[in-house]
Amino acid sequence: MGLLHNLGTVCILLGIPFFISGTIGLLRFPDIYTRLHALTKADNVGLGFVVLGLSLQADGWHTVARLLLIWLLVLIASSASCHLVARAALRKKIEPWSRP
Amino acid sequence: MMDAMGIFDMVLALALPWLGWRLLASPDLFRAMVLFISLGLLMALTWVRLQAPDVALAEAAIGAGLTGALFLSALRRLERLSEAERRLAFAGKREEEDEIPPERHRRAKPVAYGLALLLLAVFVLLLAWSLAQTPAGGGLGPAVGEQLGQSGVRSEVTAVLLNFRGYDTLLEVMVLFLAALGVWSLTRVRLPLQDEEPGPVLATLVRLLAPLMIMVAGYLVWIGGSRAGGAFQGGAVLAAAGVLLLLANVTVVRQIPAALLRWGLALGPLLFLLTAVVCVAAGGNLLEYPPQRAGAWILLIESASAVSIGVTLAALYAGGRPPEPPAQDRGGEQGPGRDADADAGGRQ
Amino acid sequence: MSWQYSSAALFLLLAIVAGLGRILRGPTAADSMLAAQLFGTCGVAILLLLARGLEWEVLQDIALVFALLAALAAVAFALRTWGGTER
Amino acid sequence: MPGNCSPVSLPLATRLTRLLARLVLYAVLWSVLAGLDGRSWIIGLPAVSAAACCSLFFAPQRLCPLSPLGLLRFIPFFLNLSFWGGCDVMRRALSPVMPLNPGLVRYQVSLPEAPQQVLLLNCISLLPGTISADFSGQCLTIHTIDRDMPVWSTVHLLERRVAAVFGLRLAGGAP
Repeated sequence: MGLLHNLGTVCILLGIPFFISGTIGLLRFPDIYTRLHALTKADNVGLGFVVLGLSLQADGWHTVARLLLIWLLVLIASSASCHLVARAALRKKIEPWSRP
Repeated sequence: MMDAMGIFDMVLALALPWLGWRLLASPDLFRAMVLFISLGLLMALTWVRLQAPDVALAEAAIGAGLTGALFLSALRRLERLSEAERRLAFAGKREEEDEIPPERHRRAKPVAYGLALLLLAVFVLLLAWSLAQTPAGGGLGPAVGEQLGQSGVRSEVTAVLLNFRGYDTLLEVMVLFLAALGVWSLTRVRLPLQDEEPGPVLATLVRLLAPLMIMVAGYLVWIGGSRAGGAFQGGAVLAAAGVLLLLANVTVVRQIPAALLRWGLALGPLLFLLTAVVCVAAGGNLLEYPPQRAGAWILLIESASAVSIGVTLAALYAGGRPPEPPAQDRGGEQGPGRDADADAGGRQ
Repeated sequence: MSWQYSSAALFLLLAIVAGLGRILRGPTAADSMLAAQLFGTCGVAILLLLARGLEWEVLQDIALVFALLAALAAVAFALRTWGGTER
Repeated sequence: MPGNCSPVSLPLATRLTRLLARLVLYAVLWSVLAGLDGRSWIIGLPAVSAAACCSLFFAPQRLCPLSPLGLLRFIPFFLNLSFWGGCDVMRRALSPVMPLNPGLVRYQVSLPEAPQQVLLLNCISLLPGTISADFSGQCLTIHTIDRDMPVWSTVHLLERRVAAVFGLRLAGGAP
């Protein structure tokens, strides 16, 4: 109990930097495509760590299954919407930024 | 010492009005919409902090999900409409703006601001007054808690909504029904025809999410009996499935028989009314269920209402009564979506 | 509520508030839309953390609804607001 | 695909099996959602059947059976790559000079069916340095955050792993 609990706490705290770097990437990166990179990857890994941490601390398979379901849904939603937004941007002829 | 949750609440309390202000002050419609979607999310978090999970759930489903999709689709229509209007009104409508002399503008501004401030002051006073009038000791909460045993459900909110104040909910369901009727009587849905392939990613997304939305809608209706959830939340999630279908514009939407939609729309209000009549006929008051059967009645009404609310909200998104049956749909489709929208402008 | 959940939730909320800057700066519509997406993911994480921290299972349901409807706005955006090649 | 909802040509037994598989899947999901309370099936039964019917309605006409072993091997592979994807973004976002060198790359997909392609497309967006930006015909446009990364070989590896999930073997190299 104690060990798992602490491990879970570590996982949760590991997830937070990913969220923060996702936001920083969103603010710093130069164009829509690179921002999509930041958001889709960093946030999903962050949520993955939070879900992992909470699962380690969960008190039954039921909670774990629900947590995993929620994470899977967010994964599907964000990767699909990443693709759709990138596609719409490309079809709108928005040029990707490239290093001068 | 201020703990992290205290700071959390403070950030929330500061961000919410600021966001609302930026939303109202934004000159760009699109930005205002995105701000509105974000406001929905922060609102949901705020409701959670205010210990109102039912409202948070509804806000999550409606505010952050459905309204966002509705606004984003409306924006496109608005842009096209304004383009058409600009083309129509190109010849000399500009003078109208200049008819009001500038000095009246200058006088109107302080008056408007003064009125707004006055209204705000009255509102604040009324709030303060009603706060002073509220009896100490948690309002009606204890009274509800006392009667909860014979309501048939374990959730206080559901007990109030569907048992103690059932007629309020009956009227709400009726209002939604009327709104859907109003929209249906205005126009027929013109499903935008595919101007391009939606792509496999979207098709798969619909395939995965639509059944899950149905499941979660059912779950919310079920869980409404014991904690947060219920017909409105379930209906909103169900409507999201409909909106997703409409968005992905799958041919399936055309194949849903209109009669099914009509019955779905009427099911909730009909059942609710029927229950009311039966209760009165059995010698009780309006919607006074026999205590030992109350749970079953409430579940029945909730499920039927969830279906109706789902259909209603999806119909409000679609903006019209069901399209023509698919019999002539193969040959009779006129042109791409552009025509349909131009048609909307021309028909008045 | 123990400190780890509340401080994690606080940091996530700050990440959301910082993301508001992207909505206001734009420049394209999609950039603002991305910020709204960010809010969805962070919101789910906050709700899950609070659900555990407050021992309040209802919040998981709210997170579930969020996760389920997260794609809706992006789909509407990509297909309706920006989609369509005709003009 | 919903696009080709032509009269179903699958044999009855196959259709029944597919329906049954979906019923079981959604029943399990329902018990995950609502717990093991027996009374919850009052709502659960109609919800599960509606969801199963809805899912069957959208199901592709061609069968794409999953390979359990391939799926089992795919999950750690995906989690690992996805983790490095997150780390990569974190490094670039936090580094003061922001090492970005983005560009577009084209890739010819050889996976035959839509479900497999979609799994590939969605996974690419979670891989280090790549997002799938457009897909038409069999040609995939990938936006990469760093043109010096070995995009082609990573995507090729992913494609073979995805094929293995569906029990396929792509020509050119063992999976």
